[in-house]
Amino acid sequence: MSKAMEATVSKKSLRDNPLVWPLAGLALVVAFNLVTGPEFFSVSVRDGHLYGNLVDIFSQGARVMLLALGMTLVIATGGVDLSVGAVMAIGGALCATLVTQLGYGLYLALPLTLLMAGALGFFNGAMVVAGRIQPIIATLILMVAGRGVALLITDSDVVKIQDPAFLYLGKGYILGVPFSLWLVAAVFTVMALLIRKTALGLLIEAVGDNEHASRFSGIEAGRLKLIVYAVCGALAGMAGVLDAASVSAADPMRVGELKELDAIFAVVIGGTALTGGRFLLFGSILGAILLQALTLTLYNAGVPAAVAPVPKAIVIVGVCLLQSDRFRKQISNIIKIGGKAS
Amino acid sequence: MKISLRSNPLYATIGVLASLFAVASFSYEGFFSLRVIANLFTDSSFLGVTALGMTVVILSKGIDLSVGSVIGFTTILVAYLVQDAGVSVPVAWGIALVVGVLFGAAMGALIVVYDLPSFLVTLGGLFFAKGMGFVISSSSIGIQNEFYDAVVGIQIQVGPGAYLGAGALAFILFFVFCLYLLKWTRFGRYVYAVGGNEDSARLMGLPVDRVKIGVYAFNGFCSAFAGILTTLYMGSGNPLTGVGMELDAIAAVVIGGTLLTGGIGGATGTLLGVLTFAVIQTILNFDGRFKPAFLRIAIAALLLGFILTQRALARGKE
Amino acid sequence: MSKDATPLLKVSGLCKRFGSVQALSDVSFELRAGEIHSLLGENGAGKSTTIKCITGVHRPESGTVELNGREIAPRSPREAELSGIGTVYQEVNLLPNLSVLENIVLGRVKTGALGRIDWKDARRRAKAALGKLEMDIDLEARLSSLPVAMQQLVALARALEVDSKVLILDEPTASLDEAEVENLFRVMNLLRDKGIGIIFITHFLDQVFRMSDRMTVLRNGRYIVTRDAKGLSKQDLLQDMLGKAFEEMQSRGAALDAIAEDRAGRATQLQVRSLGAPGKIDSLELELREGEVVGLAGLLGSGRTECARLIFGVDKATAGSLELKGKQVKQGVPSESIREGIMLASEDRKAEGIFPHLTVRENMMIALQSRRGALNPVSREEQDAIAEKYIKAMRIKTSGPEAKIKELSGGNQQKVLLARWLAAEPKVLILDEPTRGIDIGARAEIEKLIESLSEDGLSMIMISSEMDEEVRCCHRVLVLRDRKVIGELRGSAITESAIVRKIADHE
Amino acid sequence: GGGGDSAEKKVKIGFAQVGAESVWRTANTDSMQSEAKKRGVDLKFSSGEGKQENQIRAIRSFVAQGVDLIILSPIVETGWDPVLKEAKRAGIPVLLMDREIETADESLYAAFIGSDFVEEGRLAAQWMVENVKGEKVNIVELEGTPGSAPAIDRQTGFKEVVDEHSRFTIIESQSANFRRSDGKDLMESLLKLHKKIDVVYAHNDDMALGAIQAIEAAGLKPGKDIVIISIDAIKEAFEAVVAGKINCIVECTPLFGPLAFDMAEKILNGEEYERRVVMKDSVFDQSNAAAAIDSRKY
Ligand SMILES: Nc1ncnc2c1ncn2[C@@H]1O[C@H](COP(=O)(O)OP(=O)(O)OP(=O)(O)O)[C@@H](O)[C@H]1O
Ligand SMILES: Nc1ncnc2c1ncn2[C@@H]1O[C@H](COP(=O)(O)OP(=O)(O)OP(=O)(O)O)[C@@H](O)[C@H]1O
Ligand SMILES: [Mg+2]
Ligand SMILES: [Mg+2]
Repeated sequence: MSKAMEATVSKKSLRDNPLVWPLAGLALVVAFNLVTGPEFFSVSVRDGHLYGNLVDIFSQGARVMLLALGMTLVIATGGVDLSVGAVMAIGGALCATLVTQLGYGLYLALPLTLLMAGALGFFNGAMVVAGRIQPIIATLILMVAGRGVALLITDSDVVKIQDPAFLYLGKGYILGVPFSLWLVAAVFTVMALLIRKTALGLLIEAVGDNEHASRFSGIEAGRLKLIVYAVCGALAGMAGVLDAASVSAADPMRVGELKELDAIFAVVIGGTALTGGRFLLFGSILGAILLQALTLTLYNAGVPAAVAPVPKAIVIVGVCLLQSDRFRKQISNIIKIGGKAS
Repeated sequence: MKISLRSNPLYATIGVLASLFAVASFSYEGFFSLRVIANLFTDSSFLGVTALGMTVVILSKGIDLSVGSVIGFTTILVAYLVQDAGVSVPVAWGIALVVGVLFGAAMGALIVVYDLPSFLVTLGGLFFAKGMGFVISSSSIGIQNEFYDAVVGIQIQVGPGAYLGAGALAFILFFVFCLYLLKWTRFGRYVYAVGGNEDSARLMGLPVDRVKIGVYAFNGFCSAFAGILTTLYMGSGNPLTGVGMELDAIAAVVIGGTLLTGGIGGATGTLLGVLTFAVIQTILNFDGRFKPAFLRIAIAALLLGFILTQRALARGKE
Repeated sequence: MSKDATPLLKVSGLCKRFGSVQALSDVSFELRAGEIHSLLGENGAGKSTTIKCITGVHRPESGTVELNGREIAPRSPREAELSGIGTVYQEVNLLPNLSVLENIVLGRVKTGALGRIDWKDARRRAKAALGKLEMDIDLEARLSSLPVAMQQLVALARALEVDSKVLILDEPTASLDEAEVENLFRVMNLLRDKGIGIIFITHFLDQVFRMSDRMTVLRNGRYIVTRDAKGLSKQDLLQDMLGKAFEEMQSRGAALDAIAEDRAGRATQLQVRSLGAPGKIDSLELELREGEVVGLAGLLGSGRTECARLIFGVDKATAGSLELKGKQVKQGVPSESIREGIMLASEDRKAEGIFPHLTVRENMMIALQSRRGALNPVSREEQDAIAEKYIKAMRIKTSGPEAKIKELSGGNQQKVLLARWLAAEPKVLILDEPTRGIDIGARAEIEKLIESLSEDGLSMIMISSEMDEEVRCCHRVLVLRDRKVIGELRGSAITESAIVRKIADHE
Repeated sequence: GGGGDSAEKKVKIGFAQVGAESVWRTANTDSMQSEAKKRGVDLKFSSGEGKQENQIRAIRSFVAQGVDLIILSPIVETGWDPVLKEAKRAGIPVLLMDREIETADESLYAAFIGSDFVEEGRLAAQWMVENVKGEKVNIVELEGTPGSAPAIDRQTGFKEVVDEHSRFTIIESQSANFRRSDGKDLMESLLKLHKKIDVVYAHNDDMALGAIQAIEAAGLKPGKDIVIISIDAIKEAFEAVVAGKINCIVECTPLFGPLAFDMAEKILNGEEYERRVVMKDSVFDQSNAAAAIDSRKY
């Protein structure tokens, strides 16, 4: 009997596994490319490192992946962080200014930058926790101000980066694989370990599920939120540094513009509910990959840039639909009927 | 008769708004005038209409990110119809409003029927409407039309040099309509009910699904209406219009005391929130000393100050 | 059973499944006009689900519902209401953000020109509905400003407002005090006399016997039997419900004196010194010994819950202090209290208790986890052991430890929450309405549990609206009135009449 | 009209700027603000954040403040009539800067100074026609933000010339939003999509600088294997020209300050002035960039 139960459990868990749906979306994008241009998948070795669209998906998607990882935690606590794009700009600007203008070594500039970005995230958290301001509004403030701060840091200039160590962050390869990918993998591993090997993940989920009850269960929701917002800020700062490194310049005006939407999109596509509670770090990574694959596909298909948002919308809503029980039931009914008819 | 708790946050908003206005009046020459006050309404007519629609959505515990794009789409649609397709203005407006309602209803249906998060569906709506706007035309289309000129020419003088234009009048009338809708009609009360607790509303036998679809359809109408007001304000259509407006609208609604968790708040607060936004912008224009970098920081600082004061006042009252 | 008249409501062969849980299988019963028909069964037996299938909240897989001989298949509560079935659901399902008035009439208001709601008419009708309950509540008050009991009455007023032929009450008395229950019963009798059929669900057997004409017993989602109330013995009924013979907890009477004496001689566990906060409670003094169970008794609103919240620290005290084992405890920080071992099982399980989307297992171990600190995780083996232990010990009806707690019936959720606190190994456990919504079998088990925990040295503060429970469980009872302790009873002197006398006599 | 006007008769000018979307724009703002300071003009600055409605609002508030003159850098060409009429009614002259507007009533503004984006596109194309050899030249165009005036005009001018020469084909034209990282990302995929790309034409330097990095990462030499042409001519682009990574930049100067205030003074003093002044955009390539680079400040 217990075996039978196990069987039903595992069967159920496959269908209910939220990772299935971003994967399905990804499969769709892959299928589209297989039909329209299989060269999309060709990966070769050039100058001793891997070269091809598949590599680009990861190296270009690294920034959104970092943002999405932090955003996942924030959303899990029932919040949202709109300021990540602006914090990216600050991160890039600060690190570049420290290295280029003030002559700091990267080993010093990078930790300082991350600290600062973390502090900004902490400020968001403090407004949510202590100020009891709704997260959208609390982080909207930094979203507006952040770009101004970045402009101040660079004196409204684009800072050019020549420091080889700095550039390595964006352009280096280890074992033929882009450094940024290693970085994301490392961040993901550390976070996943911290969250699943300790009880942090569960506590975050509890706070997001029922904050009031979490207080009665002795969870310090405030402190958790502060940590989570700070982490999100620091990761956004790191994403900004990566962005600067990959184009050899920190542009306070345009870096991270609208990236907050991408990050939120990646998180939710990845199966984390916007209402908080259960979250899936790996799902968010998949969501970011889907997003980047979609962008590249649109480039490749030569879809006019102005119209590109339309297919993007269709994918967003499509993946949403796949996640909906009702829709799945309808589809399977249609398939059943079709099966019976034939 | 005791004062209802409900209006407490409003007092705070009114207080802060009034003091902001007072300080600015002392600091800037020519600030304290009927003209500036009238301008507040004219300048925020389209943001106001959008924010009113957003209020209804947020009251029902939803969110609609598509409003900015729908506004942009509407402006270019109207401009195209009037200017390039030779459709008469009222018909063009009618088409735009119908399209807005249908678009909103379609998003609402997706949200309700498939139980999808409103954030994502309307994010999809944002991208879709944005892309479709560019499909009509990627550059702005100016509207040269007698009917338009006539409508723009409607102005009610409320003081020396102070006029309420057609947009402002439409905004004020629409505000009154929303007040009525939310306080006096079944739909309005059901919106509060759904926002308060959807499950309960269902158990109480309220037509939750229809209300929710109605909310998004209504907001689609508001966006299209705001788009039309924008064409009046700018005399042109442009797919780029309205970018980021969704956040302004949400901010105005929340500043006005409506909770993002649904069920609490209302149109009056939103009017105050919109005016606050307009006052902050006017102050910055009157001051005009900021470098672009400081400008953003100044806006944020003013917003922060406003929200914190409002919080403090509201808490003091508790 | 006489089969001459067509029944008012006829339910036949209802089946309902939730995922892997078969909540109902073949449930049938008949409700006659002018009778009160109780629906009985343990937690999770399927009572609420049956109701929800009748009123269109859930669609049953099979089975029919006939009203006056005509089959109805309501697709929503609204349709059920229109066909003449008024319902008060188990969880108070109202709208906290709206006024009392709207909670009573919303969905049925008349509108005039321009869709304008006729508030005047609505007010009149709401007044009339409250009048039936002989209640006078400020119609404009926001519902969330009322205590749960009042909200319950508002829900009732709402169900009475339509001219229903069938009235369904799912555990309406769970949070009412005696006077309010009497009031409700009076109304129920009145309605019965008018020929309305009432389906009544409650775990209070006294109330069942007092009010019902007939009763139907469900067990594990199955129909067991329908009996006439006349001449039925309590033992027989319990046998039907539990499927086995039932042994009732006896009041320990004189034996209690010895226990109370013993506890009074033990070391002090918790010392509460003039704890108070304005508008909450006046200067509370309490000395709790090891293994002692102290009850807080009083009427609704007398401040019992406030005491509990202050001691636990979810509310900040403005005066006074707490000492646990002679060591000062920081008041006002729940996480600190839990770490020290002071815990509160709150009376509001929906808002302050459950994490709806987390599993039963996680809901059980979360307090233990936060006691240990986030970086010191409770191992999975330990978690599974905890879950297994308490599911078995408390006979929690769930598809397994990995079910989401929101899928459990109300009473079973309550049991999971109790398990949460026990798993965290408290030194002082405050139980606020621990048996609210719990079936009689489990209630007896919980009482036994309290006794054995007390023997193991756990100190407890117990709040229960059912005085007999406090009488059976407590070694000492503090009687509260108007947010003040006005007296104390000890050992065998604790009787219902003694408590009531204390409350009444105090000048 | 309050108290302080007798003490100081400072000229009050309102400046409705597009926003702060690029280095070019901030340089433009700086130029205006520092020039105003030098001349003791009370400059009311307003940033439109890329939204026409904000600019209209700013102009209306300038009118309410009773400024002496309004300088406007319009975000789009159409839709200015109503608000400019309001300014006219209040007797405040309007000076258009940087971009022109489309209107039936020329009297709504006093004068225009600025650049001609279409001409910039033409210049870029002409340089290409003269300098790029080959029978079949494949061009990739990196567009600016869809719908923005410079993106539209720079495409129009460029295409106009290219269409006259059959050996040139634009094989790909996509938007990288004037952004450096988007330019890089886009170029990375285009390099994989097309085997033969001869010329990259970017609507601004940022996108070109991004594209260069993508080209280098693909193991090619920008400026040699692929000809790079861009518009704006910020300092960094000059350096890239000197380094041989960009072949040609078309200058679009943001330093309107001195000229704009000269013009404003003339208008206010009722002196004669030229109604339309178009800045002469120069073209820089390896031959003349090095000489000019030191004079670049932004
Ligand atoms: N929405 C749901 N999803 C999954 N399972 C459910 C759901 N609602 C009820 N159940 C299951 O159906 C069974 C019957 O539950 P029901 O609520 O009818 O019990 P009940 O007799 O009312 O118990 P109680 O006295 O505790 O309220 C339980 O096992 C419960 O876990
Ligand atoms: N009849 C009433 N009208 C309005 N408010 C009331 C009424 N009765 C109680 N309250 C409020 O409800 C709250 C309930 O008090 P509290 O929970 O301390 O009482 P209790 O003795 O624990 O009652 P319960 O039996 O509900 O647990 C108090 O804040 C009190 O002010
Ligand atoms: Mg039940
Ligand atoms: Mg209580």
